[in-house]
Amino acid sequence: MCLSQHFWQFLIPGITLGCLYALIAIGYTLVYGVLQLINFAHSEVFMTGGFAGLFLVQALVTTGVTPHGTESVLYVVLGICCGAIFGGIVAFLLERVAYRPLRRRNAPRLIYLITAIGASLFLFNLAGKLFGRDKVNVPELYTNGVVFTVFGAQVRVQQIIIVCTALGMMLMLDAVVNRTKLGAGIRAVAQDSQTASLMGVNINRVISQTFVIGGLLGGAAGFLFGTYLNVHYQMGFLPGIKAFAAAVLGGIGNIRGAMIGGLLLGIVESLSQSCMSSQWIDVVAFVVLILVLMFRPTGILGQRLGRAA
Amino acid sequence: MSQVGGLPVRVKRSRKVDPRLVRLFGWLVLGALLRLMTVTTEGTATDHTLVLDAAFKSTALIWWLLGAVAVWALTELWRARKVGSLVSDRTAGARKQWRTVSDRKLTRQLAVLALVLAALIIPNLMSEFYQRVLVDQVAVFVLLAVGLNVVVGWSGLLDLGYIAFFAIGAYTTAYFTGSLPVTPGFRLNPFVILPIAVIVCLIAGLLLGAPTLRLRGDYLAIVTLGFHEIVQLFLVNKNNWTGGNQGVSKPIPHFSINIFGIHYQWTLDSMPYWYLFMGMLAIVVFLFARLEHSKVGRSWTAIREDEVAAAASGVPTVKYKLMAFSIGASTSGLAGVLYGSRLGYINPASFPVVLSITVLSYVIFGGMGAIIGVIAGAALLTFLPAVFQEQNLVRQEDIPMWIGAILVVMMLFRPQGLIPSRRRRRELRLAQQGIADADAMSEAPEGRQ
Amino acid sequence: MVQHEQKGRGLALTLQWKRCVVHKKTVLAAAPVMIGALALSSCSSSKSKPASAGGGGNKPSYTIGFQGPLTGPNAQLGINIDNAVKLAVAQANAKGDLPFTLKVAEADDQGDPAKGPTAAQQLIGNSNVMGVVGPTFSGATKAAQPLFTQANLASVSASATNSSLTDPANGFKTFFRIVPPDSTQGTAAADYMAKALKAKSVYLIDDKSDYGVGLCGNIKTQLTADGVNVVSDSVAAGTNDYSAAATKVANSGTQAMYYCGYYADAAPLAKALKNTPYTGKTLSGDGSNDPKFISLAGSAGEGWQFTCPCLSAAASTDPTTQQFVKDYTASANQPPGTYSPEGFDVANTLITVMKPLGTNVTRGAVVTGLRSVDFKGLTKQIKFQPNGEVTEKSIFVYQVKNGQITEVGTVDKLIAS
Amino acid sequence: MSDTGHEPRHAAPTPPLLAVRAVTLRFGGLTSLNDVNLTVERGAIQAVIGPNGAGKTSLFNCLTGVYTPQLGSIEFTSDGVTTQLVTGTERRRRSKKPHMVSRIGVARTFQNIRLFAALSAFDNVKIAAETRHRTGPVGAMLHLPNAQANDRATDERTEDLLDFVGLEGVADELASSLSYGVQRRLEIARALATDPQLLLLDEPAAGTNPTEKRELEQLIRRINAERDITVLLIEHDMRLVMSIADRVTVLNFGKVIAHGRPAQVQQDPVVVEAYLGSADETEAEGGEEADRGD
Repeated sequence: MCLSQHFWQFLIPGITLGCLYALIAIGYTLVYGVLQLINFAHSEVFMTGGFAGLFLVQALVTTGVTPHGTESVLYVVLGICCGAIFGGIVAFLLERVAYRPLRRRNAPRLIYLITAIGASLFLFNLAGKLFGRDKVNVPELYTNGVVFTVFGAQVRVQQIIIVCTALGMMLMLDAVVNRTKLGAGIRAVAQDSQTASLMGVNINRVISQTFVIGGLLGGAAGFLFGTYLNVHYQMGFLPGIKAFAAAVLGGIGNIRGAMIGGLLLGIVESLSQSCMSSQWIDVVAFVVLILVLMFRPTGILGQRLGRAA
Repeated sequence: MSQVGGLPVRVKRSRKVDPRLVRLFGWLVLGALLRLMTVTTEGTATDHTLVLDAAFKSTALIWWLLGAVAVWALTELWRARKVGSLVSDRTAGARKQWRTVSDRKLTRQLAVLALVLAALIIPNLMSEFYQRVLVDQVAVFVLLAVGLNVVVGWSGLLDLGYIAFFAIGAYTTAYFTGSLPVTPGFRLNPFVILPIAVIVCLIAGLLLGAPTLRLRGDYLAIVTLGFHEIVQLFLVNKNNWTGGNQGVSKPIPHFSINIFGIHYQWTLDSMPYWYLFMGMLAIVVFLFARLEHSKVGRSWTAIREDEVAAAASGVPTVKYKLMAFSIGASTSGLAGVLYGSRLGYINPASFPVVLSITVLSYVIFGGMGAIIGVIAGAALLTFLPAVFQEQNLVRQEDIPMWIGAILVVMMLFRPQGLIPSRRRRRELRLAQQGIADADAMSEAPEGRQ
Repeated sequence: MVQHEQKGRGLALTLQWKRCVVHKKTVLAAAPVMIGALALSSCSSSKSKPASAGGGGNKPSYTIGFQGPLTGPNAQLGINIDNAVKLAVAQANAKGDLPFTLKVAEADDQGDPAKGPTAAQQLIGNSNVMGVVGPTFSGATKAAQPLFTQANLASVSASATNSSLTDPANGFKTFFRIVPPDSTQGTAAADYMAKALKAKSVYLIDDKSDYGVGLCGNIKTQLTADGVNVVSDSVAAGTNDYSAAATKVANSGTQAMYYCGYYADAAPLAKALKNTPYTGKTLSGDGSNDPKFISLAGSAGEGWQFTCPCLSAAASTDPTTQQFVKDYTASANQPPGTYSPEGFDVANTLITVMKPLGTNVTRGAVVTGLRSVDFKGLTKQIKFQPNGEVTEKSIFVYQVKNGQITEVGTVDKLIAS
Repeated sequence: MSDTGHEPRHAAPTPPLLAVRAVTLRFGGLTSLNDVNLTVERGAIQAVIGPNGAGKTSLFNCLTGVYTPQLGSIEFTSDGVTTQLVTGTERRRRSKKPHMVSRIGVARTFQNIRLFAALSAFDNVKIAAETRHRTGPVGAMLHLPNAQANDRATDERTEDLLDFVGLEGVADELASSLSYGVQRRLEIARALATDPQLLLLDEPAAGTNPTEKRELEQLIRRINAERDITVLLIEHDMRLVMSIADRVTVLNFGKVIAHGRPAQVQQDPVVVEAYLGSADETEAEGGEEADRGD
């Protein structure tokens, strides 16, 4: 009953949020695919993207003036690119500095996880120290007007930008993974890294590339998230966990699964708000996670990056 | 398979840069990073370059960089002269001797005795502030770390919701002492609540672990993290049960003894609580040490080293993992009772998610798997920040950052920790050679299709 | 000022270290590094005796303590008060008519109840501390106050507004505060919405914090008494996405929305509300009454109103207050924020109580003195009821206009007009 | 179990100790075992041979609950009690968990030795030996008399087993520091410690030298004769197989292509063809992976 009343009004923010979750979830799923590792520090990649994009647009946009037209488009594109680039850089460094030495040492997975958690703790607290611990508002880059309404629910410019960008990036990624040599390498390593290395695949390079791709998407998502809500040094934590839940929901290691899982989780989360008090919203993701683990641990689409559907 | 086969073989020879230069660059970056980390100002939401300016436009940066160069030069010299191997050759005899001495039962017993005496006597000489730090921080976290060691160090699982059980223990105390908005209608002495909290946390641990541990061990990390969030939300949102963010509605009473004509009441004073904590710690350590060298401890080792072989040898792997997880949880609950009663006032903010990671870092820092190392690690890492606080040396809020850095550095350079257990060190070395596993994170050895 | 004190302390520490060589030896026998660190502090145990005067010529030296968050996510509120305390002490010392020299000792509790007792102990352990400004937050106050009471050390808060703090059942015998409790603000805010804004229905959102829940609870009680329809919701502080909550507000069709929480969450809520067709009044409490609300919310913050038991120094026309703004800005490098004037008043109240005691200031005497103090501060006439509550309780209303927080007036006057 | 008295070696009416019926195991599109039938009589020494990738280790993994086959049934009968190792419906099948399989009396060794490398030889065996006891964490922590007694009994049994396989001298050495042949024997001792009725040996002679091979052959015979344990082994070394096995089953591409007495099987043209047709007869280096097939 609760769902019927304002269904569309909750669905649209849900889709928006779901797209962002999907972008982050891809980062988790890619790394999990090739390394069988939950990259806890991915949430910090996301956070970095948010800050990088923020600083760029802060430098570009004069305070108090909302740009419009092509100017807006330019700023949004630049912000996304900047977020993506810095996300990619952090992901790359993370792999280089923290994970590669461990891999060389053939460290147990426990050690990887602890390193990832330590790196995450370090990064977000460093960001807090550098940029302050208050939420920061991303300057308005466009007039966030209503574009059209669906069954009484308003759809705004911002939501359209986020959904379109996210979908575009996901389509691109899908093409890259399934059609290019780079994607073939990733899939090969995901399937069986030993065999892949025997076949002449440079495992280290593929892993680096995987991290960077995940970082690009995560960083871009960070910026989009910043324009939608806020930028904050701890902004990565909850979306990070939720995105991981989304990746498991879709089938960890499966890219399309991560997309679907993210979208689904965003929608479920938003819709459940119409039925219950907002205070319990963060529980939804975890309940979904535990239910999936209990009843269908392989997720909706099944696991394994290499075994494409 | 076909994708792999279809890939072209590309062997690219990378241009070699002198590794010494690479290392110099690394040291310089590290120096700059350390400079950034030690800046005493903090950024604000409006001025994003404040800290960068403070860090990089001051002369201190030069000292840090010079320091980095000096360290680099020393290490290069060390490498060139092969001082490392020389030293290790020279000291081989002494080290062996030390090992035989330190391995002797008498030596170990003496060391433990010395530690116990030190723990009993030295706090009496300290100021009240440090006594309070010892009880509120050191004792609590040492107890927590010893419990987490069972999960992380012995069974090789990662529990990031450990503090959730701590909260459950503390709130159980609050409930049974009638300090919450909902009361049981009777009031119990915290001593009576100790076993209750242990059982409550044991059951909570079983309920959480059972669906998760049937699957991969590494999911446990994220599920426990989620569990912590749920517990936290529950404490915050269920105002009419828990008091929400306002915390307990009445102070939690202190411990007291009132049997056989003996009356004793613990108060705000620190020392009596210190002895109580040390007593509890002694009991827990004694029991856990026995556990380690029992069938249960050996089974955990077997699971850690090779889960498939352990299962094939008849070790019920899921059961033992679950056992470790719930024993850890109940220790956390036990600590929660002591903590709640000691502080008198608790609210959900006392149990943040980051605290679980902090306790984890104590375990890692001290040496996973070795009780004595874990105790030392937790004691050191809780005591030092208090000293820093008192002397205004480090900004309090930077401490999580340092803890993160310590975690990464330890994992990269000394994963076995400060005072590692011999077995653990061996495992990590063997894992390096690709022989053993050293954790229980892999897929459960059953039900694969 | 603070740095000087640190240096002095460091010196005392090294001296003490030499004095306890005996301990040092026993410690070395016990070997481990950990114990070494323990010993370091054991030697510092007797370090702060009043005799170790130092800086103040032949005058004795006393210290006013400050407890509150100086670091961490809630630091700004603590810093606002701390700066004011430092300013008050500097001015009092500069005047030269004090029979003693004053210092400030800071104890950072990060606004965290778990750290409250340790911070309090830090001040209690310093036997020079005769009175404490703070704790800043109610939770930390609850955790720390038993210790202050035991030490018979007065703690006067400039900002802890939780109603239950002055409940005699708690036994917080040395606790005072110069801000009225949430119940006063809640009642006033409710009356303002019902009578001045003439709202028929009000949407209340609390942030699940100690402060927010208490405030909204009081507002709800009074609104119901005033015959106003109330819809309640809760969104935990730190939530990122307020769009669903905003949607619910818009759907409710209420004429006013009151947010009980801090600016860090009020701002995103404001932004989210702006994206909905909501047209009602938007209000919040003292926790959101901060310039940072405007910088965070941007244009979405325009028109928001705040109720606050606090005096906004910047908006005041009183010459003493304007002088305070000038001095504060000069010494702290930032304009005074929320509760800065109150912090200034608390410090001056303590100084007023201590001054007639001359060179025989004791903690007990300060507590006794506070019970009978009658002092004209910046914000109000300061006089305490027996339970530690201040007698004068006026609630101000502020509004965001053209990106500035401006004073609208006191609730009483606004209702009357 | 071993002291329940002698049963006749081939009692006709009693069901076989192990019966594998029409077992099919697939990984994705790859069929690892295809309609495999196999029976093992109590007291026998039986061998499974076949070229690399034929599905031998997969068969062992199905028997011990590591893999769940999609079709077929596996029954284990001891003391007149029959246990289904694979249960469930067509769609949702479950196999007995590895430790349960071990408990009902099936022990195994691994193709690529899987010892607890950082533990002593003694502890390696002890861990398996004490799984039969019911000591829980409480008993262990409090040193309850029952737990103490169990511990002493286990120590004795462990020493006994180390003596039996001839490793009494290396009890305190680290498993990883032992030579290959010794590790093999230690693994067998660990398997024996679970008190099995059926012992599955996965290429026990791989990587051992001729002397060790001879000792191994004797050990297997002694296990069979003295301890009354049925042995099913995978082996590449034909000489060893021919000399100790009563029956031989030949697998190729997941199918049973021959079954019978060693001499019979050796002559079978299908078998000869399978072996000659397969690319290499050398030992597999890839370990289990080679058989898993993906």
